[in-house]
Amino acid sequence: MTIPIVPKLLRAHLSDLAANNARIDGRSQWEGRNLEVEHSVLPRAEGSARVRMGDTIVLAGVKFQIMQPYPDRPNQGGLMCSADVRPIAGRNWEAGPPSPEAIELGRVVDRGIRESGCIDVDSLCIIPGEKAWQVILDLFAVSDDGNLFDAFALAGIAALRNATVPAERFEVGEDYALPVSKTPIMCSYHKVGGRFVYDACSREELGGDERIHITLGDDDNVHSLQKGLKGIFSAEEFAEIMTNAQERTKELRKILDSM
Amino acid sequence: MTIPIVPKLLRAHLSDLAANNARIDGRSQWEGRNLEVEHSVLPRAEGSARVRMGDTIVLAGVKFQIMQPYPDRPNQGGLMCSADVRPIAGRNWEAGPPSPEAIELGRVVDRGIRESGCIDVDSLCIIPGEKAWQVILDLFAVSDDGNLFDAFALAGIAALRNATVPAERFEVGEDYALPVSKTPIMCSYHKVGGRFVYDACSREELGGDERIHITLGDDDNVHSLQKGLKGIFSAEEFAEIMTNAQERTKELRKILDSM
Amino acid sequence: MTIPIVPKLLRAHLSDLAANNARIDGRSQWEGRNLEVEHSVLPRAEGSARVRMGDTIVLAGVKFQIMQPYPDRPNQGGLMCSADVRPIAGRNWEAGPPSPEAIELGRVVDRGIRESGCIDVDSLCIIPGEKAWQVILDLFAVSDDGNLFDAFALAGIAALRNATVPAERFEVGEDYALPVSKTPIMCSYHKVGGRFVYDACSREELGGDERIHITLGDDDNVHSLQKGLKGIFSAEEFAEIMTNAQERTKELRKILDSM
Amino acid sequence: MGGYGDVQMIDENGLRMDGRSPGDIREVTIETGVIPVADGSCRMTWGTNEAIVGVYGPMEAHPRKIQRQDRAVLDVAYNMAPFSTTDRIRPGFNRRSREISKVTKDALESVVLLELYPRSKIRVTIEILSAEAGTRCVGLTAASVALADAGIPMTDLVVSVASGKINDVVVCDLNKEEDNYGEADLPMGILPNSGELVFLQMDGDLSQEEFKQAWDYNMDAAQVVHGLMVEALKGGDSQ
Amino acid sequence: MGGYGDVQMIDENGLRMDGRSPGDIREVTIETGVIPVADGSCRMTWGTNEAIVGVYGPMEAHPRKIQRQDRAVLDVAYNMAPFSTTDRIRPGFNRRSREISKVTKDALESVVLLELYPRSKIRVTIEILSAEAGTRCVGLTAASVALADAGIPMTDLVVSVASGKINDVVVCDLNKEEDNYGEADLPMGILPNSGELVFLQMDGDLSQEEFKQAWDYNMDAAQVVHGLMVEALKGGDSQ
Amino acid sequence: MGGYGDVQMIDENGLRMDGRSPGDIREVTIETGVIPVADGSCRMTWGTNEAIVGVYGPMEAHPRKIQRQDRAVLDVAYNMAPFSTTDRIRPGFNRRSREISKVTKDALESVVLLELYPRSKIRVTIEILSAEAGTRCVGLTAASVALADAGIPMTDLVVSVASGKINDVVVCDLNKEEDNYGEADLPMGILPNSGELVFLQMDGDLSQEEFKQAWDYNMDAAQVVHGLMVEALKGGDSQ
Repeated sequence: MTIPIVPKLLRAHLSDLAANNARIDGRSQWEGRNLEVEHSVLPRAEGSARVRMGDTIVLAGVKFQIMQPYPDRPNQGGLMCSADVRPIAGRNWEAGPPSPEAIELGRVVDRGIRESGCIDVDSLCIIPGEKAWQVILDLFAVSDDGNLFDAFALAGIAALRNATVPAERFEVGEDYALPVSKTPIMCSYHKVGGRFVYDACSREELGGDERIHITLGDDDNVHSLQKGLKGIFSAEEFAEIMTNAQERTKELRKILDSM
Repeated sequence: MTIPIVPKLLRAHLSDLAANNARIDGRSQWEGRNLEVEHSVLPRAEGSARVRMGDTIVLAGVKFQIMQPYPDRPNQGGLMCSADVRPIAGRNWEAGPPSPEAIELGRVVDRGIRESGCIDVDSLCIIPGEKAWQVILDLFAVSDDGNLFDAFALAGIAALRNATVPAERFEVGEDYALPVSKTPIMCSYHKVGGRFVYDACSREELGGDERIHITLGDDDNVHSLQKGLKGIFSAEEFAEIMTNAQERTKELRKILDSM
Repeated sequence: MTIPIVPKLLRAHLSDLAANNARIDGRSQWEGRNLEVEHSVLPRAEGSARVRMGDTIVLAGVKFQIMQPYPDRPNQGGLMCSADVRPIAGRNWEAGPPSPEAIELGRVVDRGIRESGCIDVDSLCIIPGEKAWQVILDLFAVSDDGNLFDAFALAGIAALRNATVPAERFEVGEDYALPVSKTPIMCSYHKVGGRFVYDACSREELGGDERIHITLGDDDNVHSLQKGLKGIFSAEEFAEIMTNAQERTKELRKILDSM
Repeated sequence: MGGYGDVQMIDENGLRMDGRSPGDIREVTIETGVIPVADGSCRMTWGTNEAIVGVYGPMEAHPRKIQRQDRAVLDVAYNMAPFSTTDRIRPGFNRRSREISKVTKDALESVVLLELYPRSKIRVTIEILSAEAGTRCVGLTAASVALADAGIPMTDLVVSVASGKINDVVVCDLNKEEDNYGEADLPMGILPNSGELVFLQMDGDLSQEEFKQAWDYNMDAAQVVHGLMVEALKGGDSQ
Repeated sequence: MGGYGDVQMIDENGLRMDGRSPGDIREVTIETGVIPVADGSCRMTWGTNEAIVGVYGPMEAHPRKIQRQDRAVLDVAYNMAPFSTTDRIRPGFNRRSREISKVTKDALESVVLLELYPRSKIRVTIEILSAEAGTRCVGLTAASVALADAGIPMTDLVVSVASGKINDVVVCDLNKEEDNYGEADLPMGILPNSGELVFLQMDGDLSQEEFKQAWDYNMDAAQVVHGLMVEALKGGDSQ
Repeated sequence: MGGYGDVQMIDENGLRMDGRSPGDIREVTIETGVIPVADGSCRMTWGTNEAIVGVYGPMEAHPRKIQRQDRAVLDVAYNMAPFSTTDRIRPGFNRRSREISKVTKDALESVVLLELYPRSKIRVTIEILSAEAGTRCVGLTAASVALADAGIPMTDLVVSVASGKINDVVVCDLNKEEDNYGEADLPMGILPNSGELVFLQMDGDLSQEEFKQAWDYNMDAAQVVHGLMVEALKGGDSQ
């Protein structure tokens, strides 16, 4: 992606706001934007979800392929997670091979889902050593107004929970719901005006410093962490974020469970 | 390819000529350039042709490979058509991955030949489900003075009609002539100075607007159409071109048949 | 790699030195830099060597893979030689796809080793038509102060002579030393200040003209030659170089044999 | 085209498998302003096809070597999302998408008043989220709506429709099965006010008479879709 | 993380297979000035890991479009040599290496005084010659030594260490077997003087209590390694 | 080189399978002006080899960063057409072609008076249409004719010939079978007026005596081919 030059005025403005415990769009420090989650939005996908957080909109689609298990893991299928941010999502995203930013985005979201063990890869085996399901989760950004990380992660797990294994089409049995045993949730924090805030919008990202991404599981277990961008943070700052993430992930998990 | 800046003077000159029903190289509106077609010009190809239209020169070579048929079409071989315009052919063509212009060129020529059904892909089967012939038609530009489309298409069908299936070399029987049941012919028209002309030369391409490519079969059936470049045309203009293409394709087919 | 602009002053200085039969670092015309060769320097490689010639430092590592022999050579394994010069080795080397300079470097070193027949590819067969060893020699530049060619070639043959075939790990028998029946040695000459010198340093390369690379085998047989860069040389110049190479390769072979 | 084999797709009453008459098009819905961060956008469904288009610009054209002194450059990309088809599509370079991007660009350049914005760039990104035959037409049509939504001046909207042939019968707006087993496909890009064309492709096998019939179907369908486009741009979404 | 299965990696005395206690790190050696043609360099071994880092610059940043008016740009590449692992690594593009390059760059930019060198470039190349779990930590630590060796001003050195979990026990500095069968990995990049962080990743499964233990192990280990770094930079090599 | 096995390629009279004596070259034809739109061109057949070369320039060198203040840059590409060999060649990147392009460029730069055209570019494209051993020699020789045809000043033409060894006998100008089963190949690029060299490669196994014989064959053959080149450039095509 194009890295825009950060206007000094924006940074100064964000600092002033932070000094008054305020944010550029009127939210409080730990407040997220309006959230909408929808299921089954993509007719050709075996599972799908659409997440809107403020003006950030993303889609997630699940497809299945039949793969040959790796020789050393004859009873296991696979999970592949691919995140593509194409130029439609914002004026700074450009066509071409994936930028370091896009690669990091995809890998961080992938790890949060994969490491939680929410998909039991042993359950994806069809015929040991011969055939297994490969689950492919494709994340697609429609509109990037900041914090694509959390939107992708939420849409991703929602789409997996929505997915049907297309066994009939592949002539290997009857269709069934993909078993998803856990619900990992990512929360991202961005340092803006010298303090961390939850769910930064794009102007906060533009005038901010480092980001921290935390994925927690059903029992508050940590599944994935990532610090991105230039910046230094203290153990105390991190502890405060982690505490907030424990609350926030529970709220978001409830929203998914209620669907 | 490099897109040259179009000199306004050239456009004005072409408009003046058109107003007087004249063309920059003295031809009339529907007149093609001098045409030469030769067979068997490439010693390592199983079929080949060389076409010269004025100062535009192209080669076509046919090679064969053995492929495994696709599971859903166990009795079919394949036809692949690849058009490469390398820097040898003109100062505006550059090395590197194929430009959008080169991709369009290859695909339009490919469709004209493929959609005519001139190669019966069922006849390419050797052992159902196991072995079939893949016919590879490679088009190569030697000198680009305009209208590579028609030159490629003509060289392509001529090379196919000239091809021998190398069954002996692959140890699957005796060599035989590749069956080519139809003779699709492409005619291309370029809007120059406000009106369409047949077989534009490179200066007409440079100072012209949109192009239309028409591929007709033995019974005047339409097999492929393509409008290229910026420009607007009317139903009446198209009807006039289509009428001309019906005449011209018959003449060109006769030339091939007489060889 | 970035091609630095050659300062005219450097060329003039090198000419003056040559006129006085001197070199920029005090060596005589046919004198090489201090040489160190070490074995078994890479813990994860099956054979390895480190060569230091003055401030030029390179590594060579040997790995093995199991391949299926080519249908027309069912009793043969393979040898692959890959030379990568990454940006760590000097400020003019850049990341990205291999430059023409890096490609030439790898191919010239590869030919010298391959063409000597020092690795008997028939001895690499495990099960005829099914399994054979592929020997992969990776050359890696740590510090480029000139003449990577000779350093790579020497490290390469030293690493091969140091290699153990990891048959146990691949469960196809017991480990054994890779048989290396010959010891090809490359000597490179660079025209600097109008005359050829042996083992040019980077400043001599920068201000010099053409290079000649000669690989000789145990009986002075010629296995590989390459002239690189712009420049013209005479039969007499070449004869002088060839004579020197016959002496020098013997000295270097002795060093390897004494290890 | 796939060639037809023995699949019967027109019933004894002359109706198609989805109940349409030969000249009917599938259901079309159009929505604008669907990408909050874009300067203009459009979501269009057409049968089970779904396309979204985002328009950014006019904005600075960089690197400078792509700038044109006398007009804006139009950057058009057509892409199919990985989950848009039954078999997943691998992201990356694709000759088909490159060609469709080029002919779509050629069509849009014919109507956008590029000379109003010298040295700038207008970027149009077409994403197919769900594909069911005719995606290039849906993409081009939606792109012209998104450009209008962005306030970019054009001489006319572009309406793109394809007719084709199944079981030797010419029909309008092929659906997926018809496209798989059909014998020809004729997509056109039509200026609804003048009936002129900015886009034309065709492959398959059509006699001169069949070709004329397919052409006429496209012309008529363009008027229908044009009505929906105007309505969507006026205010409320059109369905 | 690989998940643990039945592999027992802690004995009845609480010791690990290589004899270490849970909080112990492997042997570390540090050497500077190992690349004669570079402006700064470092060779670091850590267990069977071996990394070399070369620093070039500050030098002219070209092409000009990458220049920044107010600071130097830092170009960081992490790469694994083909012979660095049991199975040879094919050279070329690799998403894992790209991500590690990016987070390493993010960490180093947090300490290098880039604003002292406007319009210039500093290039840091990290090459893993031998890999045995924890290469990103070794690479980042060695890079900060190489930058110091090149005389580039920094607010502090960066020490990177990873702790993890095996057989439900939190341990410091996983070796290869522990990494293969372990249940979590928490690499951190620590400023030894302030205890602040510039780098943090984690994957696997750690309870909040386990996470705290792993964090503390890393903090303690950072002090140990920092001592060796200072010694290596002062003069004689450290081992 | 392929190594010889049991294939006997020299008969009892010392003649080769195609009837040539050891020092003979295959039939050569040269034609200029074969690409109407190019500034200079050459078509050369040599046995069953066929190469065409197109020269464009001197022309503007862009982007500007490739310009040299004191001379022209020479852009040389060698490529084998897909239909030039028994098994079709897939288009695209190829290390062999890149290396041949580079050494051909190095050879031509040694004779072209580049300093006459500062800041400009001369582009030389060599296409092998039919390959039968020795294509790099045919390409380099034809390129020097095409440059002369374009009127680019050179200090001398370049003639390139390869000798080799089959069945332990040194022979000139290997054909395809000889190349497949031969034991060595020595291509040289010779300035016919001075006998100096601008191009030299070799692979295989030659004793010092064999090497001397191969060298001499190349020198003699270069004079023969040079005669044909001069004739072709003078006027009528040479065959």
